[in-house]
Amino acid sequence: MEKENLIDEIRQRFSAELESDTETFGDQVLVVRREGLRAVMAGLKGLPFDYAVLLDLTCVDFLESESRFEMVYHLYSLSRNRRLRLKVSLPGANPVVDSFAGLWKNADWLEREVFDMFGVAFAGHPDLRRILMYEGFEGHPLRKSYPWRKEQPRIPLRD
Amino acid sequence: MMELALSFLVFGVLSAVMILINFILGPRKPNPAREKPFECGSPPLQSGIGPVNIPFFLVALLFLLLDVEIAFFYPLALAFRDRGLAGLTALGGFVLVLGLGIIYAWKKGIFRWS
Amino acid sequence: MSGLDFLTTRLETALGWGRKYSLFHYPFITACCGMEYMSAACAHFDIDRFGAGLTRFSPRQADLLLVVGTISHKLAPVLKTVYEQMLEPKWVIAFGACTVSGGIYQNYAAVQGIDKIIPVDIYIPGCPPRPEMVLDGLLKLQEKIQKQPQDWRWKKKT
Amino acid sequence: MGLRIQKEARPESMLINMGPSHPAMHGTFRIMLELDGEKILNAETEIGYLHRGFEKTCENKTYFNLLPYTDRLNYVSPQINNLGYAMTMEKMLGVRVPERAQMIRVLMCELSRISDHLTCLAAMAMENGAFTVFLYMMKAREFLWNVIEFTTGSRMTTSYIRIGGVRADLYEGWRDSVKTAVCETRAVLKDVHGLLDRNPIFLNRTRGVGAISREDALSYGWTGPCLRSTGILYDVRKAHPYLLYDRLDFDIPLGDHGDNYDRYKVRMLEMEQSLRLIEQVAALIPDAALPGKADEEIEPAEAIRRGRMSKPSERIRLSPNLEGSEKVRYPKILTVDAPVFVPPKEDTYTTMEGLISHFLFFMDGYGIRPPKGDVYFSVEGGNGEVGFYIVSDGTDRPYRLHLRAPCFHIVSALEQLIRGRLLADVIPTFGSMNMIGGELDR
Repeated sequence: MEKENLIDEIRQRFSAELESDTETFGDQVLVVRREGLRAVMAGLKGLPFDYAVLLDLTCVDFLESESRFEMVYHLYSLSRNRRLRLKVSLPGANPVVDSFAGLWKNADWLEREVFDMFGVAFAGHPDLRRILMYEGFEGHPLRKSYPWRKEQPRIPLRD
Repeated sequence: MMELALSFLVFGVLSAVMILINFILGPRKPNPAREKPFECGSPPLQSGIGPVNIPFFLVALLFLLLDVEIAFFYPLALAFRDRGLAGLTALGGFVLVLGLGIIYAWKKGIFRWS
Repeated sequence: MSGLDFLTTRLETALGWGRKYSLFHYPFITACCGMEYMSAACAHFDIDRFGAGLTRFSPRQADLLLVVGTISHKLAPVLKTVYEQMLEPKWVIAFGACTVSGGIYQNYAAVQGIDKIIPVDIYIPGCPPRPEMVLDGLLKLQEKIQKQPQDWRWKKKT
Repeated sequence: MGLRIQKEARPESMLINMGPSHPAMHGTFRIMLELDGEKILNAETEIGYLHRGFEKTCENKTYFNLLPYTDRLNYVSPQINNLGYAMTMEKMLGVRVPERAQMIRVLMCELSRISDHLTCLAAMAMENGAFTVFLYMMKAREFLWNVIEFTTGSRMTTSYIRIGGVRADLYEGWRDSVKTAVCETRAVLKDVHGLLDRNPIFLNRTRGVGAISREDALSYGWTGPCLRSTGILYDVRKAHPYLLYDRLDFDIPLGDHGDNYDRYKVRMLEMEQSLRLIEQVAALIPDAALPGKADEEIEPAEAIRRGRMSKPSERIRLSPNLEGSEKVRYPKILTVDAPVFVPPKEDTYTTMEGLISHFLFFMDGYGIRPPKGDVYFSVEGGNGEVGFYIVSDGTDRPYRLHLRAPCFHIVSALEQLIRGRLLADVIPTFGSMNMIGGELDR
């Protein structure tokens, strides 16, 4: 399928869930509503579009804007050699989004990392724990509100 | 007779010194962490070691058996020149019996970890 | 100098000579300096020429702790445990800028220098230090071992 | 610690740590194993021991200053991370890189790729007992690092590939040192093929061990040599060609079972391809116009003094570490487009515009300020697709910089690969995945 009608196909199929689709610096970006995310993901992984690989999953913390967190998914379809970026904005209070550990197996660790770094909870995640930081660490370091050099030593340090 | 006693004396003292020198010259600084097992630096997951599996014992016994066998080769090799054919048959019998033991164990599959 | 003092000083120099040329090191490797440690330990720059070539991967058999690469706060207790489980007499080399002072990672995750966790004998700067700097650091440690008062079991603690 | 494995463990099985400080765990990876004798019943991995706050640090550094941090990500092939970051910024700024700089970049990245595969296979072979292979490969890597060191000044953490080009031109004797490096590496590869390819011990340890199916590999997001070992052809250099890879001919080796032996095999064949690439690029690169020995060279201080009246005509003797970025060779190695252009030192010393634009570039708040928006670009690294996702808000510091670390996805499949196998199979499986702490924990 040509690039254009692939996007039209997606736009027409998921018109309810899509908020907008733009193209920044040559990458195709779809902004999806939080409720319809699971349907869009399952649909994109399915056959007509065949986005079989979840390239990357990360989160950006826009401290100023009211919907503070924004999840960014990068999908890649091997057969069509196309990349796609999906964005979902989450409220700042207690950000929750569906977990895709069922669809892609690497989502398990990626989501644990986003939970560890941003505090975004993932509904339906098999084992949501910290992955990079240690148990006694309070707070989520990659949030803009966390100071850059605030160390929480795990054992008493000799000065 | 004399040089036998002399060699025992010299080598005995030498080996005693080499063994005990650590005990004599090693500094002693008791440290509680040293009693804990070394688990690559991370805290041990369970205290104490549970029951060890059977195949470990089998392999250990087999090793012990063959180690002793090798220990017997050494005096035989020393006295081999004047024993001639008789020495060879004694060694052959000894090795044959233990060789059968190993082949039996191999076929029974104690090395294959089910 | 009474006879006994003469003997003990001879014994100390002998001990110092023995200990400095038979350093078994425990490579506590974590990050990029590990690549430079590989070059320093391998054939081209050969650390074995100075008697420190034998790597022992258990603290029980090592007397030199070579801390190589960034130590993060999550790894700090591991480093402390390994250091305490080493037998006396033991020495520590801080290999690379991250172990000396936290290097370019001045943030919430990295320990700003491993002397905040364990006492360090020799600091090797560089990110990563060239293998020649590593060998130079090792020579300085050997000098230090030779000159420092040796410790042994029956020594009267002055 | 409420670890998952302690909760699920059966009372009579043995729980063991293959902890962070372990020779085969590259120092920063912990596997907790539940053993029944030698058989692994359950495994849990713990990472994060080398988490150094890369992404948080990048949010507080300017675009130009955070280049050295990208060296320390995959520190076995540092120049490929530099390339990934530099090309992401060039995509965002819309900057065109001169032809010669692109060729030098391909040469440097292929050298780094070979040293990455050499180090990975050396460590894997040593952990399986083949210490000779480790010494041979480290010797070969020294020759590769010689070329990199003479060009960039540092053996490993080079920060050589800058946004808009490269830092300095190649030095005079680079052709024959590349030639010696290539033939040394070929000799070592021939030896290692002889040592390991049909070695029964190595075959028993790796053939059929740690095999992964194609669906699982894709579901885990595998890329790079590990994915190609399962037979799926995906290489960013072919899928989305960048630099000169569409003009150079090289093929992509594929495995078939996706087990340790295939990962070893794919990496060995990929090194051959990289050597071919290096030879093609070395033939392509023309001999640079050397500045040549001018009759009279003056010191920078003298040039500044003379520069007050009129622009001095003599050449300025630059300090040795600026060698290769003289003015005459400058346009070939660094782009002249506005937002990333740093004037050559000769202009900075003598002309007013050079001084101002140089000062302006490095002043706080000015420098490189890409337009608002986010961009994702990826290159083919030693372990797979190294992708940079940068969100910029118009200031000179990235608002968010995320690295798509290939070995984060590869290592997340380790638990499934070793469950039910013997304890000794963990070492070759983990070795062939080439886990790099800096890239895994960022």
